[in-house]
Amino acid sequence: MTATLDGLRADSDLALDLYETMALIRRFEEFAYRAYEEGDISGTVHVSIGQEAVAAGMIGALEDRDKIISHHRGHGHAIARGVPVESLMAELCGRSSGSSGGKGGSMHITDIERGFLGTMAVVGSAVPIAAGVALASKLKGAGGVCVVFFGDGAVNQGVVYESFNLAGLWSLPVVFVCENNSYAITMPVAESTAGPGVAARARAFGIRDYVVDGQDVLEVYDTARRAVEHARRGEPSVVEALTYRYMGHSRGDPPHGLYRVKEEVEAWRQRDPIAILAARAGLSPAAADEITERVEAKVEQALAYARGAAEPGDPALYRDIWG
Amino acid sequence: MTATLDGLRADSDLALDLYETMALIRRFEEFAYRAYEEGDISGTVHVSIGQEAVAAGMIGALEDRDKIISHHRGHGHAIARGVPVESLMAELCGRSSGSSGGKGGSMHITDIERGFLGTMAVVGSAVPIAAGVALASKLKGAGGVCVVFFGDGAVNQGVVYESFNLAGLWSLPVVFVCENNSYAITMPVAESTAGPGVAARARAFGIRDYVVDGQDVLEVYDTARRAVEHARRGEPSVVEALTYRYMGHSRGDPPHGLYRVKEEVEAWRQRDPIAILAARAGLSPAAADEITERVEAKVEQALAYARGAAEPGDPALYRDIWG
Amino acid sequence: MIATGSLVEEVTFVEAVCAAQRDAMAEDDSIVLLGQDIVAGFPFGATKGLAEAFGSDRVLNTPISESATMGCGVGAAVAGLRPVVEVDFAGFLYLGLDQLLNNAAKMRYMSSGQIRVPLVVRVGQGPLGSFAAQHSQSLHALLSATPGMAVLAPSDAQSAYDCIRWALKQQDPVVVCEDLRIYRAKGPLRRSAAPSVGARQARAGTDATVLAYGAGTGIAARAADRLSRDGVEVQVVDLVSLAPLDVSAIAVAARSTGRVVCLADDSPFFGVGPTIASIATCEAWDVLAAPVLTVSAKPVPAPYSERLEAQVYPTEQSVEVAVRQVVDWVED
Amino acid sequence: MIATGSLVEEVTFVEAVCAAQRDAMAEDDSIVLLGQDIVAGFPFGATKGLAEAFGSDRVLNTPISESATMGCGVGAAVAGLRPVVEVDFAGFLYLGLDQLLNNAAKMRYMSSGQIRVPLVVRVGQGPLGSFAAQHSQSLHALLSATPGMAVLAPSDAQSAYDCIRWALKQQDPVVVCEDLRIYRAKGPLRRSAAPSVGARQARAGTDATVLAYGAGTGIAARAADRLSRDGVEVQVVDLVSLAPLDVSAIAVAARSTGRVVCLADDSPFFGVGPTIASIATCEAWDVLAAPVLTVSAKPVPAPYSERLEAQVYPTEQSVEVAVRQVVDWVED
Ligand SMILES: Cc1ncc(C[n+]2csc(CCOP(=O)(O)OP(=O)(O)O)c2C)c(N)n1
Ligand SMILES: Cc1ncc(C[n+]2csc(CCOP(=O)(O)OP(=O)(O)O)c2C)c(N)n1
Ligand SMILES: [Mg+2]
Ligand SMILES: [Mg+2]
Repeated sequence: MTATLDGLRADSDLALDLYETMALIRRFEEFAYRAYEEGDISGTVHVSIGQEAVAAGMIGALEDRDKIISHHRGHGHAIARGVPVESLMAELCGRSSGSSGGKGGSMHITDIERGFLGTMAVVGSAVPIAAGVALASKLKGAGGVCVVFFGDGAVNQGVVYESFNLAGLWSLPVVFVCENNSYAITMPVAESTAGPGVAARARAFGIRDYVVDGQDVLEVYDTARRAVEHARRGEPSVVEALTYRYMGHSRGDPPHGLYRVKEEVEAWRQRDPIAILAARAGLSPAAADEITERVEAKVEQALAYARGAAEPGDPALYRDIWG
Repeated sequence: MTATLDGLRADSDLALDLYETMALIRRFEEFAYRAYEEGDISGTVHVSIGQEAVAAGMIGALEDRDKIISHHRGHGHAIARGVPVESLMAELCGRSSGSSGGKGGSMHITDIERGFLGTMAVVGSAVPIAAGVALASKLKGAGGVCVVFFGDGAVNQGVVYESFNLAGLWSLPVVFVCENNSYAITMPVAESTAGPGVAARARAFGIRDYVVDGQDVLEVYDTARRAVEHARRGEPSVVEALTYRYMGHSRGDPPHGLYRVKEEVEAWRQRDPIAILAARAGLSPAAADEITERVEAKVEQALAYARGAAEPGDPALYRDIWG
Repeated sequence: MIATGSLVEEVTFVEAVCAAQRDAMAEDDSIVLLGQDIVAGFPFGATKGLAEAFGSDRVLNTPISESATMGCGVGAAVAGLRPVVEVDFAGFLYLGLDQLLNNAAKMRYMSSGQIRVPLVVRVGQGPLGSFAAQHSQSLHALLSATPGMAVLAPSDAQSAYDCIRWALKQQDPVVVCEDLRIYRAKGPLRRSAAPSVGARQARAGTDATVLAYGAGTGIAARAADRLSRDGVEVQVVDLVSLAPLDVSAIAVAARSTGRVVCLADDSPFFGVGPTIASIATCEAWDVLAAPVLTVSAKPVPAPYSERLEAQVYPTEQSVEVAVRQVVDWVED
Repeated sequence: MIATGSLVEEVTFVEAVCAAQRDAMAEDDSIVLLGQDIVAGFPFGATKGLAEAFGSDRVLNTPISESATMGCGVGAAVAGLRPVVEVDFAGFLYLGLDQLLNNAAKMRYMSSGQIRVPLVVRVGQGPLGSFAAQHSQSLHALLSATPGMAVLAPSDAQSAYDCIRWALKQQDPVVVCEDLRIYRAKGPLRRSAAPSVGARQARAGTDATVLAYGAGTGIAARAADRLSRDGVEVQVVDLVSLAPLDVSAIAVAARSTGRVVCLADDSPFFGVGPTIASIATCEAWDVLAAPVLTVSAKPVPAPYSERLEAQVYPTEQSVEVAVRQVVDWVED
């Protein structure tokens, strides 16, 4: 647990694990995107292609007793936590065997057994819930940490600062992860966020802050370990991971043209987290290919499974409301 | 306009003005408190006795075109802006000739002619309104600044930071004045506010910050001038004025005993803003007495007027709702 | 632990609220309280002495951050505590509605039952007397319109105690609407650990039915006493629970007299009254001898002036007038 | 400037929303728009091209700060602008309710008329199709229950245009509830600078009356067409304005047939339906041939599953069933 970043780079089991997680997220979302276009998925989907290192690195550093809450762009977090891609894809397809029984969809993924407490679609709204989960952990002496993911757009919701303040006041075991993918829909960070950014803001609310290259999964993992360790001791923090979404904001949106140029997207694609890890960890092309094929098969199978699964029956409409 | 603080101290007209304003606020609230106890005023009253220098100094530095918004503890701000004590007392007594026609009361004072846009009783809720008023001023090129007052308790309402962010992003002509009187009802600042405080928080949101001794009216005035001048040029700021309320939170609450000790109150009373100004500006006892008598007569007359004034007639119930 | 069951005490509504929390906390370690100034028991005494009794881990003063406080309550509930979030005036509750209505009320459904949110929210409702528009609001209807929550409106000390004890045994969110006007009203209290909270007949009568809740129950009962002097016997039903609504209790009560008045505290437009009235009308249609009338507050923001405010809310007189109207109704 | 008055175009609802803002902005310099991604016209095109036409001082992209954005709208309105705040989904509106309901709706009253708040809020309502519980809500009732605001629910492109033009001429807050389901529905549009927005008869009929608003008007009209094939002629009244409610229009419509169905989009408990139904019942009591029925949404959080969601909201069929019920009603 005290390995240095260099030590981590030399840990090939870790690298293989993280690689597989990222590859699985990537393939899952590529398939999901296509499945949306083909009409298997309704509503909307927000994919995190390009951001996989944040999910894999942060969640890779957690223990079983830890909890996770996420937001509208949450497939990657669920997959990194081990939510089976079958039940995830089934959820996106609105099936009763989906992770939320088909009643949540892409924006509301829950897997209580894995400590994946849900994804909230109202921007910023998950953040205070994490403070509450951490409060429960603290008062029960359970030792668990709660990690909550949100975007750069969420950093202008006031409740985020109210939550930082509570975390600081009460020394809550919580890590607030800002996935700064440079845009909130069409709004670049500079047009939405005054001042030096969320990390400096966190400091002003009395909690720790980390800024990390979100395309380097080992760096994310390393930071996550430290942040989580501190949180477990009652020192909450913000981790700001600098990253980028390759695709449009949600299904159907153009990846570039309206609010950013193609060149910018291309430049970020040069810093692809999956390729970076392969290079840094010295993964052989053969090993990489083997993983890619394996996860592709998994996702294909998940989609086939989801397509064949049953939709919720009528009684589900009135189930699980109250009492 | 470019006088130094020392220069200000030598300006006896200014000192007399500020002295009279503070004395008038003090007497008004002493009378109001008693009038509440005697049943002339219903609901509740929050007095700012001990905090007069913040109102007098900040508002003394404003021009006619500037606007003010305040909160539940707002009598002092209204008086400093020149709202006649008759109409203010009449409002507290629920009279139709009160500044809000008897429909607002102590917590909802408005005097549109004097740019006193209202006091909001929901903690923190006035703050974004000030940003909006400043936006209007900016877009209309009117040159006016908006000043909003709130307490140390309000600095944990998220909307305050959303507002700082808007002010910073859009370079709004607004000054956010935090009247840090050390407590929010029973909560000392240290138990409600993590980190270094609202001034540091403001910096993290990209706006200027000032911390000022709220018991020294000339220091407040001097800071106000600078903050307002910057705001007029599109550089918003927070001014945190360190002060103290001598009385309980609202009518009936004990001044000490439950959450603070008598000695603390006494120590602050040694730093009384009215006495400090008299000393610093070398005001003669005779001059001070003359002012005290004058404002006392004014307030007495205001109360007599309010007692005799008419309550709103039935049609007022349905007036001014919509359309 | 305090003996429950047998002893009858005379307490105020707010003392009953405090006692309910105290008794429940003594029984259930997972209950924690979150709110402003609750360690000191400010402003109304609803938590007086609880910090001393249960320690500062279980009675948490919060900053003035209604939104995060509510969200923190949601998260703590999700993770196995039973938080009680106190909101002193309904007007402040707007700040917590995203957390309450988007999250607490929907997480169980959106997760197909994986998540449960045993959150209790106590919120002061209605006027306190010249507190003006922002501090004098009744939000029962908007809360009750949201599927996924129970909404209770106790009418006296006993009912307040029972509602809170009951709420603290549920697995899903419960909002207890505490009418500020009756906070100081005294009544008998018998403490029971497992009370039920259904609609109940507060007064028997055969000439007309008044359907009420919260402070309205007492108003209706007093109006009924006045009417009784003139020989008009009014049944008063205290609904207690607005969500879920006991439709069959409304039906039985409405059908038993065929003349019905619904009493509510909020606007006649989209307030509580019309829903109760519609249900009563449909359920008793064939036996109704008069249209179901609703007595509501005037649709105005609450004015500060005592004189004006006195005209806003239903009174014994306005209930009496409405009852006479349905009793004297003659179909042409 | 675009010619108004004569030309009839065929546009979608959301194009009409955009056109109304464009035409109003061209006439009135004080109108500014505030909202997320509105410079790009995201997500629905309601502001497409307006930043290009009027500049970035009048079309302001906001951060995701619903509360401060609404408060900023309030302040700007108080200080002489006419802000339009866009909220894409009703579920996000909770975040702005303190500003909207505590401040915008009450400041005029609390100041006895010194303050006016000509704020227009445009909010997407209802389901968009498998957007799940947080994104599929209808908050008309809670908005309309608050004195101090007008609440409009346009039913088609023309009505959307008229409502927004009208709203931008008022001196007090107006919320325009835009039904997301009909955003892409096309209809004729005749641009008029000074439209009125009262209740209107959308279809004539003598056998029964359906009272509807928003997307419900179209549903009711289609149900009426189906019923007409069987010889049942249904009058459809589009209420358009939920606050203020046109009580006399409801009375006239209800009395003209004596058989009434109210169509609403939200919960049968404390949603819009019961208020309309209560008014219709009381106003038409002596001529009612059947109880006034309400067709509402199912009282459930919106499920993601298409299959389940299809069962939640009123349809032509459910309206048809209710109309047949009142038409065939026999008193015993
Ligand atoms: C309170 C709220 N306002 C607006 C939206 C609409 N919306 C959905 S995602 C999004 C952008 C979020 O940006 P960011 O937080 O950076 O996350 P990203 O989408 O980039 O992952 C917006 C505005 C919402 N869901 N909730
Ligand atoms: C949103 C909200 N929550 C709670 C309250 C109740 N309340 C009224 S004043 C107050 C304390 C405010 O403290 P501070 O901001 O420091 O101002 P001060 O009273 O010290 O002047 C509280 C909690 C309120 N009015 N609004
Ligand atoms: Mg982003
Ligand atoms: Mg204070």
